[in-house]
Order: sequence, then structure tokens, then C-alpha cells
Amino acid sequence: MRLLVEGLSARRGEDLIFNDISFALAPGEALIVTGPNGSGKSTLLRVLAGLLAAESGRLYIDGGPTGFKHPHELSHYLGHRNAMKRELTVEENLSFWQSFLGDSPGGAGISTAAAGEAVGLGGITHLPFGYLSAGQQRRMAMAKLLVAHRPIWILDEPTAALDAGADRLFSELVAAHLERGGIVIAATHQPLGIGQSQALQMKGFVH
Amino acid sequence: MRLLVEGLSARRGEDLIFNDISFALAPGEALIVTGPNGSGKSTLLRVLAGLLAAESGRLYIDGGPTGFKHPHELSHYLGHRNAMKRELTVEENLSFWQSFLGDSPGGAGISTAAAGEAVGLGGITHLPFGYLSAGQQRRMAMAKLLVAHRPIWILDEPTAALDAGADRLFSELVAAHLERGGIVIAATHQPLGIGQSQALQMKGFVH
Amino acid sequence: MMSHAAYVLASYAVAVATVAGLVLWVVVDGRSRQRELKALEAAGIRRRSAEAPAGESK
Amino acid sequence: MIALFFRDLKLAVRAGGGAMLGVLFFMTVVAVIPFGVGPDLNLLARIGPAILWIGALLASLLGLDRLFQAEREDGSLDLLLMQETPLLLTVFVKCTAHWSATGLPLVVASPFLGLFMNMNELAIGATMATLLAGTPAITFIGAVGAAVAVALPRGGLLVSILVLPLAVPVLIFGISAVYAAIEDPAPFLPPFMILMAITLFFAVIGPVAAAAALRHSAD
Amino acid sequence: MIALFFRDLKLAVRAGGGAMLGVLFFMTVVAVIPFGVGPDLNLLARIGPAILWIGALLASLLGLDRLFQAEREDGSLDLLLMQETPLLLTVFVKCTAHWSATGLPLVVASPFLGLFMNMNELAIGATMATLLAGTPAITFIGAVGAAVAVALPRGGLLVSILVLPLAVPVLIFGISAVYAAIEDPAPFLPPFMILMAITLFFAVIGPVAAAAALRHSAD
Amino acid sequence: MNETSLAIRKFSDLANPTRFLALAARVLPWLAVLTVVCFAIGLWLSFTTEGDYQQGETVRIMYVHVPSAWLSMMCYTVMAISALGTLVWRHPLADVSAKAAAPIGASFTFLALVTGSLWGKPMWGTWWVWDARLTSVFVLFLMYLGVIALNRAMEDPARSARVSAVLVLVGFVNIPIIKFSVDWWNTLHQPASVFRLDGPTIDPEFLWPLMAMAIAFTLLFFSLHVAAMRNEIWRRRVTSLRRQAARNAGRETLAP
Ligand code: HEM
Ligand SMILES: Nc1ncnc2c1ncn2[C@@H]1O[C@H](COP(=O)(O)OP(=O)(O)OP(=O)(O)O)[C@@H](O)[C@H]1O
Ligand SMILES: Nc1ncnc2c1ncn2[C@@H]1O[C@H](COP(=O)(O)OP(=O)(O)OP(=O)(O)O)[C@@H](O)[C@H]1O
Ligand SMILES: [Mg+2]
Ligand SMILES: [Mg+2]
Repeated sequence: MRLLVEGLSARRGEDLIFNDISFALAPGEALIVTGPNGSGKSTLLRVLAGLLAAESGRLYIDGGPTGFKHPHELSHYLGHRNAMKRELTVEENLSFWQSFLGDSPGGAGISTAAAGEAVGLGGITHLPFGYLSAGQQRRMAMAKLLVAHRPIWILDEPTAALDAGADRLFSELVAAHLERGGIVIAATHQPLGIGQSQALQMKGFVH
Repeated sequence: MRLLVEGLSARRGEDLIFNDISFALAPGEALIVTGPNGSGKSTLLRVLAGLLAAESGRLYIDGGPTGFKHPHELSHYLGHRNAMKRELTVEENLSFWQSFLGDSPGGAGISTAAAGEAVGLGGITHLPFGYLSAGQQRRMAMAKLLVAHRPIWILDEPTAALDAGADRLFSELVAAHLERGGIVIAATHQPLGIGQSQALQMKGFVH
Repeated sequence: MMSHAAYVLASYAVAVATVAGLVLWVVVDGRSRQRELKALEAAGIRRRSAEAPAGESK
Repeated sequence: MIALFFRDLKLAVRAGGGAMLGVLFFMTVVAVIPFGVGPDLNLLARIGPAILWIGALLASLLGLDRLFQAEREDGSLDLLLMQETPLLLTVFVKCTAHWSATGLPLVVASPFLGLFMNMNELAIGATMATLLAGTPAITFIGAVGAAVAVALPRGGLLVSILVLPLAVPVLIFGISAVYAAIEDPAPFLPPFMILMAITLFFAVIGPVAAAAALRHSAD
Repeated sequence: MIALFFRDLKLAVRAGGGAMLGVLFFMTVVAVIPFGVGPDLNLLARIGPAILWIGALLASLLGLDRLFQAEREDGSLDLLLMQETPLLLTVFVKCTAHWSATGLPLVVASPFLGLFMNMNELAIGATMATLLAGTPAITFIGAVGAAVAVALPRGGLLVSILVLPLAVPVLIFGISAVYAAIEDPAPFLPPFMILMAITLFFAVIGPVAAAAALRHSAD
Repeated sequence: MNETSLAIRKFSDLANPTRFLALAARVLPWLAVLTVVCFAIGLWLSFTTEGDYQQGETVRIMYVHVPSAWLSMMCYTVMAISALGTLVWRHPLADVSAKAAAPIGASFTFLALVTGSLWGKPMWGTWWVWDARLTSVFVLFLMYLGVIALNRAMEDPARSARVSAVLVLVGFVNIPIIKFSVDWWNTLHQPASVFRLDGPTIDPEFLWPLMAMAIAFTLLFFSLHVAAMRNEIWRRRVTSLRRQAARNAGRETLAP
């Protein structure tokens, strides 16, 4: 299974944000997207996640499981916001996403308790999400990536609010996912500490 | 003018978050607050900004302009949220804050256009705030610090969504403010690149 | 008069149902709170004052 | 899908007792009316059905706008949009959950409030039936408005201009069915059937339109 | 302060749609009541003022809950709280802006709706005057509710529930002033003066209470 | 303020509820038994005494209607005093008491409303009229529900306490209105016949079962109130422990 992107370009309102971006990612490969503020990193990731329509170009999966037309159906997307409800417990949040998302073919998510363990917050999945501090919330949002299997992870500034310890933990999660043959696309301002990875430097479209 | 903090402690709900924090800041001095997620950095800054009541301790200004009882009346506060309206243009947002905040004695704010220039986004103050990227929004929120003069800046993870260039730009802004005799208190996970500064390491209140 | 008896019965029935509901609520609520406290204690989370050395008038 | 339904129900109940609030609001509105029009029992009985319907409409309007906005603000909407399950099914389930949490309690409470308005048994039954048949339509129409509101950063105006006029027919047929039931000459069934037809129509159209609006809400 | 006023007006026009929704809802209420009372023009004229007042009261509830919540969500509230300008002045200005954007349109629309209710010129004039004098009170009362509910996830209904009972005196004196104006023996001025007094009272008490509630809402 | 005085304050904060819990555990069984006994006597009396020649069997509704109406007012008075306790004396248990009383008061008000309606249908021929007493009791019911809704909506008890205390106190004007509405306005409803300055005018035939039921209801209220207060204290402990757990979680594993 390979993720292929050919000549992608996208608009926001009237303006072309980026133009003619192409890359190919094989299992176990990561793409790190960097660039200054406003250069279009988030826009690119949202196009890849199917949340924005591309202006032109193609985006498809080669040799993936049958019955999936768009890559975004095989992707996890972790944006700036955590997609968890403050009023529900972490456990309820995670198990909702687990059963709503379901597993993609070729893998299985781990239990919510195990996912909590994996992000280093094992004991507190029974707490309402709103009780957690900003960094703990972000970590639980990452646990969401583990409860349902998706071969592709699309991550937008995943480590923004994290302290150094959590940073390390997160790199390990990403490395493990790559090892299992996953694909990771991440936009960051800080080094993520992932070994073998392609890099894409967004420059912004100068008018 | 000196900012003095003596034996400050604060609660969230039932629980003591930090205890007995004291420091003194003279003009031109900065205090950098660090610590792991959930250790109480944001809570401390909100107490300093007068947004949360301290449980005990004192917080006052020594030798400041007359007529100001609380330090927060002489402070800018830049929290996690940007305090700008998505529906209004950047220009409208900035000039609202300019005339609402007014200048503290001993300085004057710069024009909204100049503030836009100062954060490196001169040309786009006519856009609705909601159209900007995460980092651009953050930068415009910083421009807010410049349009009205306040001797004390209280900044909560100011550089979270910023790229390297903006980081640098921001350090310059802070340095300039310190040079003019300002006081800066900032919570961060990343080094801010400010020269002479005190440091406060939050450990969290272990029960 | 038959129908009037129905009104009397209905009001007593409502009274019994309401009181029973209240009692049930109080009991069930108390039980589940105690269960939660026990669970927290089992997880090793303890009130600070519970470890307070002296003066606890329990 | 069932998970979504139960999550939304839980949220509605947790976040400050959503269902109870709606009913409480409904009761408050009814209690305020006699202060306005006076305690004239005959007049109250006559305007009773209209008041109940207006109260129910208002109670469902308040809070409906948050249907998708809350999902958007915490980023859940992105994930809902990405899945292969048809979006319109997702929207439909969310509407059903919303109605179960807020519309249904209103219907259940309406007989009691009917008593307060001195309505007779027939009128109460008819009001309850029409509310049961009609309030889902309001939810489905509201879903379209909520979806449009999410899509357009400056869409506020449009939403209100869109939602209320669409909801007015529901209100009118609902009320006229009740009055048809009370006053002998007019038959109850025709307006009631129209009401049902409107509900069914919006049960199909609403999710489709809302899903389309959400798809274009990308930002 | 003037800057705040104009900012809030701009926001209401650009984003809220609150004004339009309020007027539309007002119209809906007024359009629906004749269904209830039947085509009896005299009766309509008689209950007209009451209906207009109830409609205006309910319509001003829409959007009231967002008065401070929107400020809180984007962090503006923090900055408003920090300033040395007395908070109660800030609240007062926000209320004025909110009333200009939502209350005033209701007042302006009321004469036309009065015509629908077959009210005569005198009654229409009196209703408009009382609405003009009375609706600010509703906004000021509402500000207290909005401030109390600022931190709540589903504040909308709760605000209405808290506000409606407090608004009952406004409603009573507003309506009785109108009836006093229509029916000869009773004098118009006493209830109208009381209405004004209520408005002035809440114009002072409302911002004070709201400011106090906002101070304690810090988190 | 230094560490020790903080510790002392903290301690006294907690000691009070703790002592209350101990007391409640001791008192509750006795209260419960007493309540059951009183109810047995009251019910037996109310079903064995004669019916009224005018009202027939329906007079028996009085034995639930009147006590629950009295209690609905008394419970609100308890809440208002507790609200004063929160605002003026800052007693740590006052807020707990007000919060625990609200659902109980709402239930009794509901009972008074329903039994009143059930009595009104045969006596007045209608379930409901908007006369002063009935309206004011309905408003009392709404106020109970409003307080409950507000309490439930606020996550943080410390924050909701003062707000709902103010709301409760504002609502207290309603209580004298309920009590004297029958005297001030001329209404359908019976004027007071038990609690009057010139002694009860009611026939002793009805007075005994009424008093027995009134005592039973009052005891019931106090037992429920104490138990609910205990539950509320436990609930707060659970919340606070959970927050503490949240704060401490991951500290050890992730120290940088
Ligand atoms: C839903 C309707 C009703 C409500 C809300 C209601 C409310 C009340 C209240 C609040 C009291 C206590 C008053 C006080 O202590 O001064 C009371 C007492 C009483 N009510 Fe009602 N009531 C209702 C219907 C009725 C009806 C239909 C009857 C009988 C025809 C009735 C007969 C009485 C009597 C005899 C008392 C005792 C008065 C006394 O001796 O002090 N009530 N009611
Ligand atoms: N609104 C709130 N109510 C109750 N407790 C809170 C609230 N906000 C934060 N807390 C608690 O207070 C503690 C300190 O939080 P704070 O936000 O000050 O941490 P921080 O150091 O800023 O963390 P981060 O690096 O994640 O921003 C956290 O453990 C959190 O659980
Ligand atoms: N909702 C929107 N509507 C219109 N234009 C937008 C919108 N969001 C972003 N833009 C524009 O698109 C451009 C790219 O934004 P994007 O968010 O992709 O940048 P980014 O690289 O993620 O920046 P950052 O590092 O600040 O997150 C920006 O110049 C911005 O002005
Ligand atoms: Mg971005
Ligand atoms: Mg923080």
C-alpha cells in the first residue's frame, strides 16, 4: 500500500496556497512538513484528510484494501483541536471513537485502557476529560490514534502544548506505528525526533 | 517601578495548585516560568493578571504611577486564546483594543498599521481575523501588545504556534520592551531567547 | 361517590410514589457515592486530611 | 452509529440536564402567559394550543444552533466528516438524538401544561399528538440552519432567515390540526396528515441539505 | 467605551443575526395567535397588547445567552475584566449595544404587528411607548442571567429560565399601562412611570449584579 | 498568611463535614424508625376517621395535601436560611444543606400541586385556576427546579454556591406571598384554619390525623435531608479526589 500525491494545489478563498505538490509514501515512511506560519501546512494536511477540496491534482492509494475510494477513509487526523468532549470521561470519549471509527482492514485498535497506558496516563481514564490539564488532554487525544486502527496518520502540530517528557513518548508512538508499516504525515515547527523520514518544506505561494 | 510578589498561593476548586511563590521584578527584567504540563504555570499567570483570586499572599507595585491599585491595571495579558473576533478584520480588532485599553502612563502605543508591520504581517490587516492561519493569528494577538502601552506583559505560551522566524521576531519585541523599561512574565515550554531573565520552575503541588 | 374515591386513591398513590422515589434516590445515590470513594481509595488515592496526624475527630 | 446516538444523549443529559432544562423553560413560558393575558380561563383555553406550540418551538430553537457548532469547536466535526459512513446518516442520527433529548420531553410534558392552560382532554390529546408529529420537523429544519451556520463564518443572518420561515408551516399546520380537533366542523385528519408529510419530507431533505452544507463548511 | 459599543453593534450585524431572528420570531408569534382565538377582530384587538408584549419578551431571550459567553470563548472577557474602567460600565455599554441591535428592532417592528392584531392607533402608540421603555429592563435583567451562565456549556435555556420570572413585573406593568391608555377611566401615567422606574432600577442593579457574577466566574 | 494558618483553615474546613458525617451515621437510623412509626399512626388515623358530610371521602386528600404544602414552604425556608449561612456566616455546610434540600422541596411542592389538583377537580370542577395561591405555589415549584438546574449546571460547587444562594434569597419573597395570598386576594382556595392567631378552627376529628401526618412528613423531610447532605459531602469528596488524581497522574512517569 502506497499513498500517492501528484501535482496537488489548493486554494483558500481566492488565493492559491500551494501549487504542484507531489510525493509518494510507502509503508513505514514518514513525511515531515515544515515551513513558516501561513505557508499552508495545515491547508495541505486538511486536503490530505479530505476536509478541503483540492484545486487540482490527484491523491490516491495504490494497492490498499478494496472498497476504499479516498485515502481519508484510511486516515487518522489529529488537528489543532482534540475532538474530545469535556463532559464525558476519557474512557467514554475513547470508546465512542473506537466504535464510531471502527478498524481499517489490516490491523486492530487496542483497548481504551491500554491506550491510556500507552500515553502514560493509565490510571485516569475514568476522569471527565475537562478535568485534565492542556498537556494531558493532548496526550489523550493521541490515545485516540491507538484505539482504532488506521494505516495513515495525519498530524498537525501534534506536540504543540507538550512538555519534554511527553514529546519523547510521542516520538516512540510514531516510531512504533511506522515499524508496523504505517504511514505518518506531520506538520511541525519543532523536530519530532523520528528517524528515517522525508521532509517537505512549504514556502508559501508568493504572489 | 517594581512588581513585588510575596508568598502567593492559589487554588483551583478545592485544591492548592502552588504555594508560597515570591519574586520581585525591576524595570527591564523578565521572569520565565517553566514546568511540566499541569504544574500550574497558567494558573500563576492568571493570578498575576487578577483573573483568579489568590488564596493568600500579596501582589503589588512599588513606585508605580499613582492611581493604580492593582498591577493588572498596568498589565497586558496574552493567554491561550487570542481575544480577537473572527468576524471583524484585524484592523478593526486592533483599533478596538487600542481605544478600549488606552495607554498606561509613561508610554504610548503605536498605530495599528505599524503594529502589523512590527509582527511582520504588514499587508494583511484588512483581512477578517478568521481567515488567518494559526500562527498568523497568534502574531496578530501579539500586535495587540503594541497598540496600547502597558509596562507589564504577562504572556502564556506566547510562541506555541509560531515558526522559527516569528519566534525570533517575538524575542526582539520582548527585548525592545525590556529595553524601554518594561517587565515581562512569560510561561513557556521552549526557550524564549531573552538575555537577562529570572527563572521560576513550577513543580506542581505534590499531595 | 365512587369517582371521588378514585381521586383520594390517586392522591395517596402519587404521594407514595413520590416519597418512594425520593427515598430510592437518596439511598441509591449514597450507595454509588460510597462505591466511588471505595474505588478511589483502592486506587491509592487518599484524602490529605485522612493522613493528618492528629486532631481528626472521627 | 448507535455509539453516536448514545454519546449525544449522554452529552445532552450531562451538560446541565438538557432535557430537564427544556421542560423547565417550557413551564416557565406557560407560567408567564397568564401574567400577560390575565387569568381568564376561557381565553387561556382558546389560546392554549398556540401557546404550547410557540413554547415548544422556542424551546427547540434555543440550543439547536449548537448542534454542529459544538462538534466543530472541539474538532470532532472533522473526524465525523472523514468517515466512510454516509454523512447524511450521521446527521440523521444526531438529529434523532437531539430530538430524543429535547423534543420528546417537551411532548411528554405538554399534557400537564395543557391542564394549566385549562384545555380539555381532547385538546390536550390533539396537542400532544401534533407535537409528537411536528417537533421532529423543527429539529430537522434546525439542523439545516445549524449546518449552514457552521459553514459560513458570517452566516448568522442567513440562518435565521432560513430556519424560521421553514418552521412556520409546521407551526401553522400543527396548530390548525389541534383547532380542527376541538371545533367540530373542521376535520382533524387533513392538517394532521399534512403535518406528518412535512415531517417526513424534512426528515429526508433536512439531513441531505445539512450534510451538503457541512461538506462545504471546510475551512 | 464608545469603541466597545460600536464593536458590539458591528458584531451583531455581521455575525449574530440576532436582530433578524428576534424580529422574525416576534412576527411568527403574532401571526400564530389569530389561529388560536379565531377571526374575532374585537377579541384580537383586546388581547393584542398582551400578545405583542409576550412576543417581545420571548424574542429578546434569543441570543441573550451569548452576551458574555462569546467574549469568554475567545478570551476577550479576560481583557475586559482586567481594565481599570469599572466593569459595571463595561457591562452597561454591552447591554446598550445589545439592546440597540435586538431590542430596538422589536420596538420598531411592533406598530406593523399591531396593525395585524387590529389594534387602533392609540393602542399601537401606547404599546410602542411601553416597549421602548420596558425592553431595556429585560436586557439588563438578562445580562445578570448571561453573566451567571457565562461558564456553562448549555447556558441558553438556563438564562431564559432565570430571566423570565424576574421579567414578569416588567410585563405586568407594561401591559397594564397599555390597557390604561386604551380604557378611559384608568390613567396611563402611573403604570408607565412604574415601568420606567423598573427599567431605571434594573439599569443600575443589572450591571452591578452582572459585574459581580462575572468577577466570580474567573477560571 | 503562612503555611500553618493555611493548614489550620484547611483542617477546620474539613473537620466540620467530617463531624457531620459521624453525627449523621448515628442519628439516621433512629430518624428513619421514628418516621415509619409516625407514618403508620398517621395513615391509620386518616383512613379510620369519618368523612366530611360536605366533602365526603375527598377530605382524606387533605392529610397528604396540607402537610406537603406546609413542607414545601418549610423546605424553602430551610434553603433560605442555608443561603444566608453561605453568604453571611460562610458556614461550610450551609451550601451543602441548600443543595441537598432542593430536590426534596421540589418533590413536596410537586405533591402539593398534584394532590391539590386532584382535590380541585371534584371540589371546584377544574384541575387548575390561575388564582394567587395556586400560581404562587407553581412559581415556587419552578424556582425549585431553577435552583436545581443551576446547581447541576455548575461543575464547581464553590462557584455555584454563592450564585444559587442569591437566587434562593431573591426567591424567598414568594413564601409570604403563598402564605398570605388567601388573605390578600380573594381566591378560591381555603383560608388557613390551623395556624391562625386565634387558634385552630378546624374540627378535631380532622385535626388529629392531620397533625400526625404533618409530624410524619416533617420527620421524613429531616431524615431525607440529612441523608442527602451526607451524599452531597461524599459527592464532593469524590470530585476533589478525582481532580487530585488528574493532577498527580503521569507526574512520575514523565518528569522531564
Ligand atoms: C393545585 C392546587 C392547590 C395548591 C397549589 C394548594 C396549595 C396549598 C398550600 C400552599 C397550602 C398551605 C397554606 C398555609 O399553610 O397557609 C394549602 C392548604 C390547604 N389547602 Fe390547598 N392547594 C390547592 C388546592 C386545594 C383544594 C382544591 C382544596 C380543597 C377544596 C384545598 C384545601 C386546602 C386546605 C383545607 C388547606 C389547609 C388550610 C389550613 O388549614 O391552613 N387546596 N394548599
Ligand atoms: N478550570 C479549571 N478548574 C479546575 N482545575 C483546573 C482548571 N484548569 C486547570 N486546572 C487544574 O490546575 C492544574 C494546573 O493547571 P495549569 O493550566 O495552570 O497548568 P499549566 O502549567 O499551565 O499546564 P500546561 O503546560 O498544560 O498549560 C492542572 O492540574 C489542572 O488539572
Ligand atoms: N478559513 C480560511 N479562510 C481563508 N483563508 C484562510 C483560512 N485559513 C487559513 N487561510 C489562509 O491560508 C494560508 C495558509 O494557512 P495555513 O493554516 O495552512 O498555514 P500553516 O502553514 O498551517 O500556518 P501555521 O504555522 O500558522 O499553522 C494563510 O495565509 C491563511 O491566511
Ligand atoms: Mg497550521
Ligand atoms: Mg498552561
